[in-house]
Amino acid sequence: MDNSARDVPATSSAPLRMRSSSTRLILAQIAAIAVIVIGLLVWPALFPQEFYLHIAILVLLSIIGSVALHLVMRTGRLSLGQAAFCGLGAYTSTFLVMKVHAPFVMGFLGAIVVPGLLALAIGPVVLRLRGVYFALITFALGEVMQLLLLDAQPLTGGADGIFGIPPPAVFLNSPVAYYYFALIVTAACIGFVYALLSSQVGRALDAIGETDNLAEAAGIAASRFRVFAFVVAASMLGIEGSLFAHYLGYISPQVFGFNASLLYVAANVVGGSTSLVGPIIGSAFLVPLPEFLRGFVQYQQILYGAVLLIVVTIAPRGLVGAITGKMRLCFSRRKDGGDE
Amino acid sequence: MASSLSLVTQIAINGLALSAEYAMIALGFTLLFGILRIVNFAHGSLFMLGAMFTYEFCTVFHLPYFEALLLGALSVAALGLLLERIAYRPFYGRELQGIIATLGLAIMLQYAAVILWGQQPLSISPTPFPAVLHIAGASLPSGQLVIIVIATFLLLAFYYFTRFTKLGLALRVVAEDPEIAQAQGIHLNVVYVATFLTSVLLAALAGGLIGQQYTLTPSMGTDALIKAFIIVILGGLGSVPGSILGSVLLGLGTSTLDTLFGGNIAEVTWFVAIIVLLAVRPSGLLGRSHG
Amino acid sequence: MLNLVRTYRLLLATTVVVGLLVAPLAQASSKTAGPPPNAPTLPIGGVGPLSGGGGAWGLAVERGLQLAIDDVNSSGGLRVGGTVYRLKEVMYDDNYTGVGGATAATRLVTADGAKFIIGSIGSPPVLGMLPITQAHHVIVLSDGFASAILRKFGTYNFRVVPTTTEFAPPMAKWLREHYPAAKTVGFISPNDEIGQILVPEIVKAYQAQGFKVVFNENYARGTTDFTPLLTRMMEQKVDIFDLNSNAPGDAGLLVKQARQVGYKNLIVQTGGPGIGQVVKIAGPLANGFISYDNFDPNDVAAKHFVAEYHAKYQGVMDSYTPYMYTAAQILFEALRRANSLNANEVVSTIDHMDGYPTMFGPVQWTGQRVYGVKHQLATSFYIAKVIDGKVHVIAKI
Amino acid sequence: MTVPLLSVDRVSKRFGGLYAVRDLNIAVQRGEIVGLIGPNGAGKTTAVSLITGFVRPDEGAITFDGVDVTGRMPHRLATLGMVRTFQHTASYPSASVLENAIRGAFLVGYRGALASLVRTRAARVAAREASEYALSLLQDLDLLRFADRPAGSIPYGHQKVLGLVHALASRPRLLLLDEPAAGLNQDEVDHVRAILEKINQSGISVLVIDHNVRFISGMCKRLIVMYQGGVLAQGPAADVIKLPAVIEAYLGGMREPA
Repeated sequence: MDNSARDVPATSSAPLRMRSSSTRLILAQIAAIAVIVIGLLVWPALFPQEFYLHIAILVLLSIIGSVALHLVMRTGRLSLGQAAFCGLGAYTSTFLVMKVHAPFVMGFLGAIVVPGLLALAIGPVVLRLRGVYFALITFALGEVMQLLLLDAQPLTGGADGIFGIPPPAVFLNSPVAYYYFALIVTAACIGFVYALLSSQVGRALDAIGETDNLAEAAGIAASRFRVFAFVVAASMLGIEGSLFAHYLGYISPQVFGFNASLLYVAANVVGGSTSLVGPIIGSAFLVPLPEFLRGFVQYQQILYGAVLLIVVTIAPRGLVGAITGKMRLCFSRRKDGGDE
Repeated sequence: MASSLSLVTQIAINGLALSAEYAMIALGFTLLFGILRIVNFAHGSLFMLGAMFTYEFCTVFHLPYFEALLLGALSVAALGLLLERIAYRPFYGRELQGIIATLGLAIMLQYAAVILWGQQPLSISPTPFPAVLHIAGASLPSGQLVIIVIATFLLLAFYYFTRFTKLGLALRVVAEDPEIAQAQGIHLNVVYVATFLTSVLLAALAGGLIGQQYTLTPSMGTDALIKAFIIVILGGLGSVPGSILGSVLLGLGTSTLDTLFGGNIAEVTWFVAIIVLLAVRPSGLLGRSHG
Repeated sequence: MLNLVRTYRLLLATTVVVGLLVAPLAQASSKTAGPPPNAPTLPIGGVGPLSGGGGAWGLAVERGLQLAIDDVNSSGGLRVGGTVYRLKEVMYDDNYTGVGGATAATRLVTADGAKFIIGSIGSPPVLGMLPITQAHHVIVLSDGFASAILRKFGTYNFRVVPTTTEFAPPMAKWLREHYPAAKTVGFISPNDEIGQILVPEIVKAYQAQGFKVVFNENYARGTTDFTPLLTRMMEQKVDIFDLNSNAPGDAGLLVKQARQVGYKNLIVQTGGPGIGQVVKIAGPLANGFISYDNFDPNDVAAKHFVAEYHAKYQGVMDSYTPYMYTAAQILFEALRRANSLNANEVVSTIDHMDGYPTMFGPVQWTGQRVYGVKHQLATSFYIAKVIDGKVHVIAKI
Repeated sequence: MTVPLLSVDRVSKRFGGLYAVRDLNIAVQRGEIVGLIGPNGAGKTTAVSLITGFVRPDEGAITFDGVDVTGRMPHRLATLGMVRTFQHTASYPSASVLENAIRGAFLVGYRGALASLVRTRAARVAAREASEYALSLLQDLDLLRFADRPAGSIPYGHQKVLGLVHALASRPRLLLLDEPAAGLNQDEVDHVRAILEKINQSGISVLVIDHNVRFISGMCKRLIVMYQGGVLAQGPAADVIKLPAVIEAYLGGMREPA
C-alpha cells in the first residue's frame, strides 16, 4: 500500500505530498480525529447509563491490547498468545495489591514490568520463528499461561479466580471516573505507539516487517528491534490487564484464553493491520458487536462469526483500508497506481 | 487382574487407540496446510459436523452405522464444496485474512450445530460396537478396534493415493512448488478443490468414527483442533508422515503420562514440549525446513 | 452424488436463511397474551452461559424462567402494589466468564432497568455479576459453587441449587450405612471449580464417615478418553468410584469407560443431577449406578413441569431447568406477598417463605452456619439407582 | 601495495556436506571496482553472503579495513561501511520509493531508540539529514519523479536502480552488488553501468557480481572468476576472459542446466 495512506507520515515526504488532494485528505483526517476526541470526552454526558460506560471502558481497554499486538505485527509477526501477557499483568497487579498490600501504583508498575520481563526472556528465542510457526508457538505459550493460572490455585485462586479486587483509588469507584481514567491511559498508550511508529524506530520496524534482509543490509538490527517491539507490547498488555482487574474487581483464567488473544488479532485484521488506526477501529467495532447481537440469544454467535467472515471478504484491507480507500477517491483527483 | 504387565499392555492399547483417533483428526488438517497453506480453524467444526451427521443418520434415520458414517461424511464434504467457495477460496495465499475467515466459519458452524442439535451431549445409540475384547489382561472396546483398523486402512489408502495416482502426484508437486506445478500444466484449482474435499472428508470421517465411542457436543471440535495443532507441530506442519508420527507420539505419550502422572501434568507437558521443539526445530520432527 | 451436493447446498442455504428469519420471530412468539394489553411490563433479567463452557446451562435459565413467566402472564399477569404487570424475560449470554457476567448484569440493571435477575449458573459469571447487582440492590437468584457467592454477596443474592456442602455429608452417611464393606473411594473430576472446590468437600464428607480416599485425579476440560486415568484408578483398588459433580455427559462416559476397562465395583455420583443422561450415554453399562438426585420425575408438580417444557421446547431438558423455573416461581410469589418492588422488602419476604411448595418440596432456607446468611435453598433429595436401564428412587433424604 | 579494504582468507562454507564455497581468497583494494564472475552454482552469491555476514563461514577469516569481522551480524558490518544488494529483493515493494531510500539511510538518521523517541535535537537533525540525503540520491539517480509511488509499482529497471539507492544511502565504503543488471535491457544496463562508475569515482569500492561479461569487463579493471566454490583465475579483465580455463569453465557452466 502507498505510504501516504498510512497514519504515520514519513516526516520528510511531507513536502512532496503537499498536493491539494493530499492536504485535503489530511485536513479531513484531522477533522475526523477532532470529532472523535470530542465525542470521547462528552460520551458520559451523552450516554450516562452505566452500561454504555461499561462497554466504552471495555473498548478502551481492548484497544490497548490490539494496539500492542499491532506493534508486533508491524515487525511481520502474528502472535496468537497475547492474552497471556494481559493475564500475567492482571494477576501480577492483583497479587501485589491484595497479597502484598502494595498501593495500586506498585501493582500497575508490576503489571508493566513482569510481562515485559517474560517477553524479554522468551522473545529472542520465539521471535526467530516466522509466519505460522511463530503463530503456533505463541498459541502454545498462551495455553501454557492459562493452564498455569488454572493450576497454581494457592496463588491464583484457580478456576474460581480472585474476587473483590479494589479499584485503583476510592474516587475511581464510579464508572464515569473510571471511564476517564481508562481514556487517559489508553490515549497515552496510543500516543506512545504513534510516537514510536513515526520515529526512526517505527521506520526500522516497518522495514524489518517487510523485508528482513534489506533492513539488515541497511544496518537495522532486525532481531533486536523485534524483541523491543515484543517487550513493549507485552508491557502494554500488562497495563490492560491491570486496568481490567481493578475495574471489574474479579478475574479468572478463562478470560485470558485463546479467544481473548484472537480478539486482538481480529481487531487488527478487521480494522486493518497496516495502520495504527486499524486496531483502534477494529476494537471499537468488535467489542460492542456482541451487545448488538445479544437480543438474538442463541443466534448471536452465528451472526458474530458471519460478520467476521463478511468483513474480511468485502474489506480485505480492513475497515480502515476500505474507509481511506473511499476518502482517497473523494479527495484525490490523481489515480494512484500501486494502491490495490 | 492388576499385574504390572497388564498395566503396561493396557497403557499400550489405550495409546494405540488414541494414536489412531489423533491421526484421523490431524491428517486432513496437515494436508490442507501442506498444499493450500491454510491453517484451518474450522477443521474442528467440520470434525464435529461429521459426528453430528453420523448421529443424525444413525440414531434418527436408523441407518446401519457404516452407511450413516459414509453418508454423514459425504454430506459434510458436499457442504464443504459450498464452504470452500465462500470461506476459503477468497483467502488462498492470504494467511491473515484466512485465519479470521476460517475462525468466523468455525464459530458459525459450531453455533448452527447448537441450534440444530442442542448443547446436551448426544451419543450414537445403540452403540454399534458394544463388545469389549480382552488381550493379555488388558481390555479394548471393539469400537476402539474399529477406529484403529479404519484409521490404518485410510492412512494406507491415502499413501497409495499420493504415491500412485495422477491426482496424488499432482498434489505433491503443488505442495512442492505451485509455480512449477502450473508450468507442468496442472490445474491448480482442481488440485485445490480436490485437496479441500479430501481434507473435509477425512475430518468428517474422523468425527463419525470417534463419535461412536464418546459423546457428541457442538463444542467437541475445539478440543480436536487443539490436538491437531499439537500433532502437526510435533510432526511438522504439512508433513503427512509427520502428522502420523505426531499422532503416535501424542497418543502413546498421553496414555502413559495420564496413567502415570495424571491429566494436568500431562497437558502442561505437551505444550512445553512443543514450545521447546518449535524453538529448536521449527519444522517439526519430519517437516521440511524451508528458508 | 451431484444431486446430493445440490440438495445439501440448498439445505444449508435454507437453514441459514430460515434460521436468521425465525430468530426474531422465536423471540416474539415467546410472549403469550394474558394481562391487559396496556399493562406495564416488568423486565425480569436472565443471565446464563449460552456460549463457551457450560453452554447447556444458559438454555436452562432462559427456558426455566420463560416457562415461569408464561405461567404468570397467561393467568392475568403479576399484581404488585395495585398495578398488574406483564412480565418480560430479558435474557443475556454471559459466555461463562466473569466479564461476561458483569456485562450482562450491568446491561440488565442500568440499561433494561431490571430489578430482579435469575441466574447465572457457575462461579465465574455469578462472581462477575454480584458486585454490580449488590451495588444496585438488585435481587439475584443464582447458582455458583464458590462459597464467597453467599459469604461476600449474600445480601441480595440467593443460591437456589443445593451444593456439595449440603448433600455430600448425608450421601456419604447413607453409603456408609448401606455398604459397610466398602473402604476405599476414588475420584475423577475436571480441573475446574468442580475438581478444585467441590471434590475437596466431598472428600471431607467421605473421610468423616471413615472412608479412605485412595485416588483423586483431575482431567483437562474437553477430555473424552478417560481410560488412562481409569486404568490407574483400578490399580488403586477402589471400592467406590464417585463421579462427584461431573457434567452428565462426562459422567456417562466415565461410567461407560470404567465398565469397559473392567471396573467391577460400585459407581456413585455425589452431585451433578442428570442421571437420565448417564443412562442414555452408558446404556446397559449404567446398570447398578447410584446417584444423588433431587428431581423426582414422579412428583406431580414435576410431571406437570416436564410436560409443559416439552410442549414448548423439543430436545433434552437440561437438569438445571427445573431449578431456574422454581427460582422464578419463588421470586414471583415473593413479589405478590411483599406487594412491592422494593428490594429490601422483597428480600425479607423471600427470607420468610419457608414452606412455600415447589416441585422440590417446600422451600427451606439454610446456610446461616456456613455462609452467615440464610440464602441457601435446601431441597429434600433422593438416591436413585439404575436397574436394568430404568431409574429407581431407592431412598429419600 | 597497501593493506586491502576487504580480504577473504581461505573461507569455506558447506551446505549439507557439499561445499558451496571452498578455500576462497579474495581481496578488494581501496577505491577499486572489481567484477566477480563465474558460471551458475560457482558460489558467487554465497561468497557475497559470507562476506556481508548473512551466512556464517565454516572456516576462514574475513577482514574489513584491518578488522577481523568473521561471523559478525550483517547490520554490524553495515555500520562499518560494508553494504550489499540482493539479486531478487531489490526494494520494499509496498513502501514508497522515497521511503525506500530513507530506510536505506537508516544509519544516517538513527541516533538510538530513546533519542529518536523523545525527538532530541540531535535525532531531529539526523532524521532530516537522512531524508535530505535520500532525496538527493533519488535526484541524482533520476528517481525523484516516482518518489511517492509504491516501489513495487515502478518499472523493473528503476526498481533495480532503487536497490542501488537503498544501498548507497547508508554511505558505504564497500558496495557488494549481486547482479545489478540482471534482467535489464541494453539501455538500462548502460544506465546502471554509468551509475556504478560514478559511484566508484566518488571513492566507494565496489565488488559486482554479474553474468554479462561485456557489461562487467567494460567497467572493471580487475576480474575474479569463481568456479566450483573457489577462485579459478583473477587479474586484468582483458587477460582473464581470454584464459582457456575460464572459457572452458564458463561454457561448461553454461552447458550444465542450472
